[in-house]
Amino acid sequence: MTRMTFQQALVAGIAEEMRCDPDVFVLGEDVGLFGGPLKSTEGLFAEFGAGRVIDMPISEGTIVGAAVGAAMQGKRPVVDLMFLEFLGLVMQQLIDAGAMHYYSAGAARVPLVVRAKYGVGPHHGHQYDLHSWATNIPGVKVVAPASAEDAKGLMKAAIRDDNPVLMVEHMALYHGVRGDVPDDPDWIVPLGKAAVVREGRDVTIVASAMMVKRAQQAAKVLADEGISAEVVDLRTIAPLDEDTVLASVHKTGRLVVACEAIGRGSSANDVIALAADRAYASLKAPIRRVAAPDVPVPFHRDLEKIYVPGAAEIEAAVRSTFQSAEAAP
Amino acid sequence: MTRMTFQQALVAGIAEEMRCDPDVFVLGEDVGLFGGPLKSTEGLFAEFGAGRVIDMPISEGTIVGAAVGAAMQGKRPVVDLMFLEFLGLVMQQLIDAGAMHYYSAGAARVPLVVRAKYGVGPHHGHQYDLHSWATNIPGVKVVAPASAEDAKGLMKAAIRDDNPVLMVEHMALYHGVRGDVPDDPDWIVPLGKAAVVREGRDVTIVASAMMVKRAQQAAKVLADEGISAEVVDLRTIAPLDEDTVLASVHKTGRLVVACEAIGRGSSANDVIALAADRAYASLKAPIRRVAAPDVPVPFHRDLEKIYVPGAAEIEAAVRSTFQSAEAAP
Amino acid sequence: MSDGPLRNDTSLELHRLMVFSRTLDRIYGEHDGHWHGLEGEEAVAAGVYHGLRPTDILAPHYRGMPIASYAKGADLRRLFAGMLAKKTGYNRGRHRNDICGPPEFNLIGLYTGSLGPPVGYATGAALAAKIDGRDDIAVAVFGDGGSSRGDIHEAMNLAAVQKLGVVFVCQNNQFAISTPLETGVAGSVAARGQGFGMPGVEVDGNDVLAVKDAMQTAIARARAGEGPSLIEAKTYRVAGHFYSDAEDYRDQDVVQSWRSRDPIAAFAAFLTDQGIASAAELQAIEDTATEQIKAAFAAALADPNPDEDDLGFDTVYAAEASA
Amino acid sequence: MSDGPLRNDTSLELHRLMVFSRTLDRIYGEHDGHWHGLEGEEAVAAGVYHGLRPTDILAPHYRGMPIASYAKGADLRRLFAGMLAKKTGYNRGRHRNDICGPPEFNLIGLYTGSLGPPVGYATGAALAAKIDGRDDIAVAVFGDGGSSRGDIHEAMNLAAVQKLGVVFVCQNNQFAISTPLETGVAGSVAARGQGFGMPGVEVDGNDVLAVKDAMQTAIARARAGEGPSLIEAKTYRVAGHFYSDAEDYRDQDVVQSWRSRDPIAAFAAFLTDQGIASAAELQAIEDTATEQIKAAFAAALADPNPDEDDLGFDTVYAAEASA
Ligand SMILES: Cc1ncc(C[n+]2csc(CCOP(=O)(O)OP(=O)(O)O)c2C)c(N)n1
Ligand SMILES: Cc1ncc(C[n+]2csc(CCOP(=O)(O)OP(=O)(O)O)c2C)c(N)n1
Ligand SMILES: [Mg+2]
Ligand SMILES: [Mg+2]
Repeated sequence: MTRMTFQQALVAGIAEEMRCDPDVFVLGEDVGLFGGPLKSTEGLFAEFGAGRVIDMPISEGTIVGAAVGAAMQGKRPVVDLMFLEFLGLVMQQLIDAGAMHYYSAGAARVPLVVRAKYGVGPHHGHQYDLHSWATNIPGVKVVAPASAEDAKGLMKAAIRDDNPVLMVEHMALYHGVRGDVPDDPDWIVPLGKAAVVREGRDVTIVASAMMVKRAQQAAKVLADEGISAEVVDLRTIAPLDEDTVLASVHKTGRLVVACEAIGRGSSANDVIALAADRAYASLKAPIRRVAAPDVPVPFHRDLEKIYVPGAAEIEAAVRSTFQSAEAAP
Repeated sequence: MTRMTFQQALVAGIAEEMRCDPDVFVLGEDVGLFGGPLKSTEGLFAEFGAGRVIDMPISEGTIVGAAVGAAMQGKRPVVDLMFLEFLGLVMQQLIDAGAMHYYSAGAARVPLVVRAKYGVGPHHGHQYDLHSWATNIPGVKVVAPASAEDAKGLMKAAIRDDNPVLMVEHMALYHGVRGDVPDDPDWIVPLGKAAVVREGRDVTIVASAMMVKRAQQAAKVLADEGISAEVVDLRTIAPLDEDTVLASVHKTGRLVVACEAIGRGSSANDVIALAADRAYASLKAPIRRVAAPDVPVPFHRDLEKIYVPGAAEIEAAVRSTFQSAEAAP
Repeated sequence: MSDGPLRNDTSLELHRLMVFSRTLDRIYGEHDGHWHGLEGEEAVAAGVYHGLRPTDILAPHYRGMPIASYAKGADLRRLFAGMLAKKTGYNRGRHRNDICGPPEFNLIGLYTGSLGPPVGYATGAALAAKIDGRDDIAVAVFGDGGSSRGDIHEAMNLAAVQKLGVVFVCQNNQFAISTPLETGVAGSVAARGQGFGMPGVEVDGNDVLAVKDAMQTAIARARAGEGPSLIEAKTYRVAGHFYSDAEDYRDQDVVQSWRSRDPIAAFAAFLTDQGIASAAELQAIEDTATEQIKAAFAAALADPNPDEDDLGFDTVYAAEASA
Repeated sequence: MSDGPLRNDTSLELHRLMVFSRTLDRIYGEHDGHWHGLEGEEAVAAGVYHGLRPTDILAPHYRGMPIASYAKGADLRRLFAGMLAKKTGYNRGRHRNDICGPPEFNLIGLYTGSLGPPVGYATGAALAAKIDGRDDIAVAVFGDGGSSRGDIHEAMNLAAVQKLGVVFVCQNNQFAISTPLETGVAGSVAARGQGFGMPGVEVDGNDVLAVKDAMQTAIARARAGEGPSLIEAKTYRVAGHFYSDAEDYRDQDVVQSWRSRDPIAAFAAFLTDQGIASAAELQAIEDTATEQIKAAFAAALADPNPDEDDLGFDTVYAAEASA
């Protein structure tokens, strides 16, 4: 175990995979000597050189496109897209990449990781959480670590995965979160598996990335009120770990889903649709969604604070599921 | 009233708005002399000339971008994007356009319509239904007519709207559907209002575009079985007409949501999230989603048929909400 | 007709490819009114697609995808099956070989219908070759219409700064559906090469040897690690955008004048004039083409449709890490 | 120092803009370590942003957005308030004037952070002017880094085929964050003009009169309906990418050599040499700049933060059709 930040864990995961697989390489804007935006590739250039850590011109579609083409040739590119706000520039490449394996009847594989930073936090810019778009692309996986350990383990799994993976990295976690991270190069955190990060009996809170922290804070406060909340960290947002989500909702009978993206069209709704269908009989209360309003992220810190759903909103949503007068017509 | 096809109704709506507002103009690939893909702009070039029906080079991002810039100057551009499959090329422009009014504290307006053809049908190509991405963009509206009347009325409303509107046009409706369409140039179908296209007591089927037809077919079959299904045609997918959806679910107590997009990340989940929260107390059964599997649209007609949810799948989903043994843990 | 340092057998192979393309086009076009024919543009296809290595990467223009796939080694019957969405196609009916060649042959096609991005994929394949120290190259082809997509700009810039072995080819047939060159393309595609730090040449796209010559120069440069090149092959779309196109947007006299410059007829004349082949030999090529293509098409037509086995709804994700 | 047919008062205005920019930069940069300073590049900003009509459309480079906004008529205090996200800013704290100028002045900025698309928006504004029969023009500015985005290619092509009144300007400061010109830009941006059928010129971006001259030629062409032009103004980013950039990726000797070519000092010397202004007059300009900017900044700093009133979560959609 080594204690490191979320950012260090991401880089450590990439470095380990680069050491054991010569096909893994990194590309993106300012990933080389500069060390990547927010130090997202720090140290990789020094260790692996310009041949495997490649600075790119500002042309996001073609950076991801080039990575897709390289992946079709058997390489395992890791793209640093800088910010998730640039996802709109690469959607075409992702939808093509997601279709290749199926459309070619298995002949093509696209082992590709696209990393993207986002989220309201200290960086104060490029906050948009657009990951939900990618969940609506067949063949693409979407991963969102919430801890240093998962940052490393999921990164390693994403690099080993033979499919295009969008890995979203919340900037408030980057240098703020530390954790003990396994050193064994064979260890990974498998894609497609959620984690129950806090056990509870009365209500399930499903979250990912930064929202996991807030859900945990909320769960602590709720515990003092006598409400036992279970917190599920999705880790992989697509494809969803349906079993873990359903098992929890079957147990608790209540569901609150938290996400930082705007609610409309967000991946939170997938979780809700799953539960409203397949856990209906277990439900004792309305399913609540805690999400940002359908508004562009405002800039001033005070507005941002109102905009981003926090622990208090999660608490309120949970409490509301224990009020019986709800939602009568 | 004039009887016309869905495609003719779309064009008639544009032509009327062009006649009464000189700021309205059309741009896109092959919209001029050629008359647009699938005749989507037929006759407009002859009537309004090259100055207002403008052929564009193949550069979708910049076509929509130019429309955004023209809209900021007070014009009311109608972009023909050809196919919704090209949405991935213009997402950045849509997200910018959606933010402009809010971010400028009201100084900017972007009265823009982006039309896009899609859907499994006779055209047999460019089928992807990607509209759900746009629902996750703040400030953008998403509209999907299902009848000739709505095609005209919604098109006129979209052109008059001061916001960016994505209008998705299902190709199976294009030349196949006919209807009586009002001639009064002042008549519109307002955005943001769903329509109850069939009244029922036992179950609500929410659908849009081509799925409305299938839902109606299903409702007919179900009626013979003694199940009275109400069919809600969303017409505007974002922002959602929450009141109409909720009123119907409160009445019927059952909900099936049908969409042609892949289920994961689709706008169908917004409807489900709404009902699972605010109509929970009225629900008598699990909410069912009838959607395409999370798979790229397959090409062969036989595979396509299995892929696209049809009336039979909607019927089965409805029936399943009347089975009591459902979804127990 | 230019005559570069090409051996006679290469000339015959080029001719054969053109004839195959024309024959395939006619037979398939009769079957499918939405077929995007290559008639009149075969010299570009043959000159560009002939003679690549199996390990070279090719992102062909969508128009001419089957002949590109055939030139790369794909089987004609399976290609037809792929166009007909049969079970026996390379993609088991899930996708279409008319716009997407089988990746088994290092072909890159359209996985959705968007023109432009495949040029980036080809550039990335060349990046892979560079990282691996291979002298395999990538050929990326686009139309005059497609040349307006920002992807082309980005890919040329990236290939040039990274000195990647890419040959960019614009198959300029002077129309994009109904949009003529003048309102689609500003300046000149070939002239853009210089702006992106690479040689940019315009060649007569109806002269197969001129195209082949330009390709050989560009390929040599690419294999030598000297970087990308841009070739604009000027030709004309004598056919409609697709087979049943009404074509009421253009002057039929111009079409006729280009028909009279038919690249296959011209090359046939050249081959006989130069004594490279006799009329009988050329006839034999044509007969073989007709025979093979008819047989392949008939076989593909008779092949079974895909069934539940081919659906593969659970195979969207590649199953396991290969590492 | 080139000397075009500019009147003396224009020269003084250009100088004043440069001095304002430098002063604003210093004062704001001390306040915010993430500030993207324009130091050393002021001649490009002044030469490009000076003298546009209120009805001309300007999509400035993100670096230099406040001085562009000021040149277009925006109020300094409100601009600072916009950078500080105060209630009194043009956007009520909802967005940032450091990358987005107020559209009230026909400015187009970044509404999300993506470089490239605003060049398309400016092109569309020029299309609107053409449709309306106005001779207002659009100026679209991007960096050497931003020049690699496909948006630029698409916008240049569109502007040229449609003969739109757009002036494209590349503010080439030879770096994109840490990426030097050589690995970011292939060939030459100016040379791309020809490929897109428009004049493309390279000018010394540290010579404000050279920039202004090139702009005047391009603007005249645009107003006359003759189409777009491309100007590459070559300068150097002597500051870090942002104020607190460690800058360990480049040679400080090169930075120093460019510092010695400071455009403001050079122009000051020119103005006094030519007898256009005395040292005292120049000092007065500087003093006024310092005074006005300090006052505006202090006032903005003291302005209130936005509150619930400014949230406007229900104003994302423009309320009613204006028709
Ligand atoms: C990005 C994109 N935009 C539009 C289309 C629709 N489309 C298909 S073919 C075509 C014309 C292409 O013209 P060109 O590149 O010159 O090729 P040609 O058909 O002339 O061979 C268009 C516009 C597309 N497939 N992709
Ligand atoms: C599309 C896009 N990609 C990447 C970025 C991140 N980014 C912000 S500034 C910058 C460098 C821009 O370089 P250049 O255009 O030369 O402008 P300069 O900073 O040198 O003035 C980058 C990469 C962005 N804002 N938008
Ligand atoms: Mg063409
Ligand atoms: Mg720069």
